[in-house]
Amino acid sequence: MFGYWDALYFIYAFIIGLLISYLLMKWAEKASVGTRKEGDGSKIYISGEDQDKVIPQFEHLQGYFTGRHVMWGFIRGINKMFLTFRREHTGLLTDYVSYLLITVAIVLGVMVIWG
Amino acid sequence: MNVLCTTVGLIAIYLYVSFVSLVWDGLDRRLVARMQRRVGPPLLQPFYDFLKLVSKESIIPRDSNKMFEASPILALAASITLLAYTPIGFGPILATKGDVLVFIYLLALIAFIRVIGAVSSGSPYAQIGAQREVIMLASREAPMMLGLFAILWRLAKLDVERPFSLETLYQHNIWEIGTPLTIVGSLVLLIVFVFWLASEIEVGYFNIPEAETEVAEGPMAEYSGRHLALFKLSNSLKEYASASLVVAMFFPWGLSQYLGISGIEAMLVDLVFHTIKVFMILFVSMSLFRAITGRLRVTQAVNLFWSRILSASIIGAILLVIDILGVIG
Amino acid sequence: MNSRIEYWVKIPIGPIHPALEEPEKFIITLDGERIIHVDIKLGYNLRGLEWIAMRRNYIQLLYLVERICGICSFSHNHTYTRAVEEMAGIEVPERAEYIRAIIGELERIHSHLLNLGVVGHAIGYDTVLHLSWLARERVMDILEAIGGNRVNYAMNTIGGVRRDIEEKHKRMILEMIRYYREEVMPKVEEIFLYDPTVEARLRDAGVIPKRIALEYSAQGPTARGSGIKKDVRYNEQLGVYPELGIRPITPKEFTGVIKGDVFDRMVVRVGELWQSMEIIEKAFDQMPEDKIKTFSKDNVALAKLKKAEGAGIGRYEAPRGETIHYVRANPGTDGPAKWKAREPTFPNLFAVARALVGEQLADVPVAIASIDPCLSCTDRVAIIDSKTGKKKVLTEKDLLKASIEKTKEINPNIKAKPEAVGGICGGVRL
Amino acid sequence: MTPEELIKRIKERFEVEIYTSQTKTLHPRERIWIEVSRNDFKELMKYFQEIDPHAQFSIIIGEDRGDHLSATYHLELFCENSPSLSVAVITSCPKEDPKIPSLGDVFPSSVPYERENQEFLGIIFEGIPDPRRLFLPDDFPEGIYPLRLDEKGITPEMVKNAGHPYKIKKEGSK
Repeated sequence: MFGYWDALYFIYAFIIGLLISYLLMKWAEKASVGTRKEGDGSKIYISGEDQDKVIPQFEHLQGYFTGRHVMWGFIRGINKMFLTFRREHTGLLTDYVSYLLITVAIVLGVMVIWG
Repeated sequence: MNVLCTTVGLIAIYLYVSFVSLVWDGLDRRLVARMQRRVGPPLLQPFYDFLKLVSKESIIPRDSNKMFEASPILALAASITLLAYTPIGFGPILATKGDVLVFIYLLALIAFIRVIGAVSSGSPYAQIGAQREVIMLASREAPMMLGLFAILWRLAKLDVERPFSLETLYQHNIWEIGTPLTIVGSLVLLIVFVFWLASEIEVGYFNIPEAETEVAEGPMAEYSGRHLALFKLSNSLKEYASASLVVAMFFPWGLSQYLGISGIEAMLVDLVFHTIKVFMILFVSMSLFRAITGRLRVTQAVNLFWSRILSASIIGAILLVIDILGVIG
Repeated sequence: MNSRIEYWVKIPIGPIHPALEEPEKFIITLDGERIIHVDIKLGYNLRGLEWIAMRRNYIQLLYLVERICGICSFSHNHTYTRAVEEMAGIEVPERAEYIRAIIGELERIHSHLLNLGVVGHAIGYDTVLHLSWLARERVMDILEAIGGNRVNYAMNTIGGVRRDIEEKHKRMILEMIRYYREEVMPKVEEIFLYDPTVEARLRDAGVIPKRIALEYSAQGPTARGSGIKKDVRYNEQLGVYPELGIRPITPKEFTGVIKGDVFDRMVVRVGELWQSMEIIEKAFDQMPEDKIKTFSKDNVALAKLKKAEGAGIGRYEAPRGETIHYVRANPGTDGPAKWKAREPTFPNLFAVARALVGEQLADVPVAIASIDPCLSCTDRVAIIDSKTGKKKVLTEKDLLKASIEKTKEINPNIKAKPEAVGGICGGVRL
Repeated sequence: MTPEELIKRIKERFEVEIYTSQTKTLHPRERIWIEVSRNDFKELMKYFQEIDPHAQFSIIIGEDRGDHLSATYHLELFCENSPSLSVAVITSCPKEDPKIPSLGDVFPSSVPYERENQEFLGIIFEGIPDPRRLFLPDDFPEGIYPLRLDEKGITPEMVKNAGHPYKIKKEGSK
């Protein structure tokens, strides 16, 4: 409606967005009571436990987060599909050749029907 | 001239949408409250919330890094940019060939910025919330993209000047083709998109990343004060933009051509009418959905998307394909 | 513990967490979102009731016991009076037994409706929470009309009940039962037996098989949901309950299968709502005219109890399961030598912690909510908060001082000067 | 199984003191109280489990009885019957050697109660699988058992605001 798009326009719009939100943030900073970065209030929330004390059984709390859990729910959710695919990966050459043949046959069939 | 026009338009739309989407939030809270036999908060409560949050002290956890503070700004910036590519009663401000990709990209970008902010906070609950958010993102995009591309592809066959632009949706709509296959296919896709919208704004079944009783608001666990306010505003904008997409795809009709007006007035009338339609689709996909469902487990939600909604999307797409290729009849 | 555990994520749920109504700590070890191990730490709500009980007489103890918990205040009170009556061999008039049964079932109705809502909230289904708590208001009103309070209605006394149920109360209660039968229960059944979300989330979540339930001696709806026909009112032939046709409810009568999951526990609760209403109606039909207490005055009861010897055990099926109270007399004084209570949540917590292994993180709130935990009942025992090395006991004044200091540190501009009120400490008036 | 049969069977195997109590309710309820020395205690509990494999363990009541510590275990046998059998087993140990065998391997549900009594009364349960504290905070001083009535219990200066309801002093008043 208004104009032509290219990457520059995207960056331009993003900069406008950044500007608006930065100004909003600055205004909010001025309007607010302030920011707290130290003291007891800046501890993270661990269900009401004190981060500084050694919490029994949580001695290794710092840096325990590892990336391998990230897709757990995803893999578990489509577990069935995953298992099916894995079952098809038999590692036998004949199986793969047969998949190839079936695919080719379908493609050929489609081409023949539509001429 | 063009640049100025775009800038003014973008800022005007940003102001309008942030007002309207916050009003919708208030309306939604009241509607749900009525469904739950409560009185509910005043209509302008989201504004009060926003102002109150802005005025409060913002706490930065000492374990957080710079991205924790930057991500609310980035999220809001991405949401504002998203508005430039959102069809709102007329084509997007920055409409062009293939801008639908930018739309999808920006929607995903907002979610990713939320994830980055959550991971930077150092809270274990936020990290679990972030990991759920990523999973949900990966699940909901596939059926949505397939459906959106199928519809745009079908419309692109109708002789449009800029295929794969969201503007196309206002030149032709999927119902005017009128063949039974497209109608059935579009209805299936409409259901897909109602679910997608619910998962995009994380209500009902899909309130998984921010599950209050499980992970204490998930990604937002450590945010407070103005940072949280900005995130809330960005979420409201995103909510409006994603609902706008559904409205533009399935209910694109405007009032202006029936009233016989044009120019700025026509755009205003269309914008207001579009907002009403957005409210209606949000009522179904957000308020009703929130009132009549609870939260699923993350595996159940992933399974729902990949086995049911994706297959519905595929069926819808195949129906549209069959219609145009004319395999049957 | 093997060394691999270091790489698993550990998440504390509690002491302060939105999933819990009361403080306690579940230490959950996660692999992805699958739970590998659950450990429990209690005692965030310690009030030292047993210690206090050694310094009270039998009548004062009645009030202390009632304030263990707000939801099952009648149950604790009732169990305690039964223990004392067994110890001293006191006979209770039949009408008092019927009144106890009626109030007990009213309490069961309100407790179960509360729990239905809490479980709804735990799965993010807030509509269930709001509507079931709305329905609960009706029975709360009745309890207020009878006992004068929404909770802690102080109906029991040693050797009977304090207040009679009059004709107007009877009319109100019957009207309430009609309301529940016709308007509430169909909706409750619709939600907890047929709703897809509830089915998706509660089925196969937090499964406690019958073997585990027996091994960990689960109580109440948790045990009955696993298929154990255990109900103290039935096993113990308590009071007039055999006349009222009490029988343990298992999910088999409703759904035909017993899996021992959260769904089954909720089905048991729905069934018990029906049963409670039947019991109340029957009790009204059979209730004889009689006096309502053995001793006209409390000091007469105390004089009788001074001569008591031996020990007594009281058992009662609270809404959450079996409550046991033990009282041992201290002959010659008007207070017991020992009083001890065991509430159903204590064994149930360990059973559910065992059952959570192998489930997902998302099941934790709902599984915990499904045993209807009453942690203030569970944590009733110790007294003081003390720091290592030097003993330091925090009184109310100290706590107030500490909180003022904290507020000053956070915001030096605050001028308000709060004062110690005295008396209230951790929910118990001391 | 009636209480009489149970008493007979136990008397055949163990040297214990058994008495019953009865409530004066409409349906009188018999409760069996068994006093057993701590040496025979575990065998007796195992025997209960032989009699009814589904015996339900309910509670341990630890008490400071002046010169010795006692622990009362309440069991419910045949918990699906009406009436079921309610049995209270009392065992005791001297204060200088407060040891009672743990039931962790017989009734797994008894472990939390044992932990509770261990921290409140200082009874040491031999062979308990999990001896950590359950209720008391981790920084509670060692060697103080709140429910003991002797010098190991709470001293008066540790207690504040837990006395009689009318004895709370207000600030300023003497």
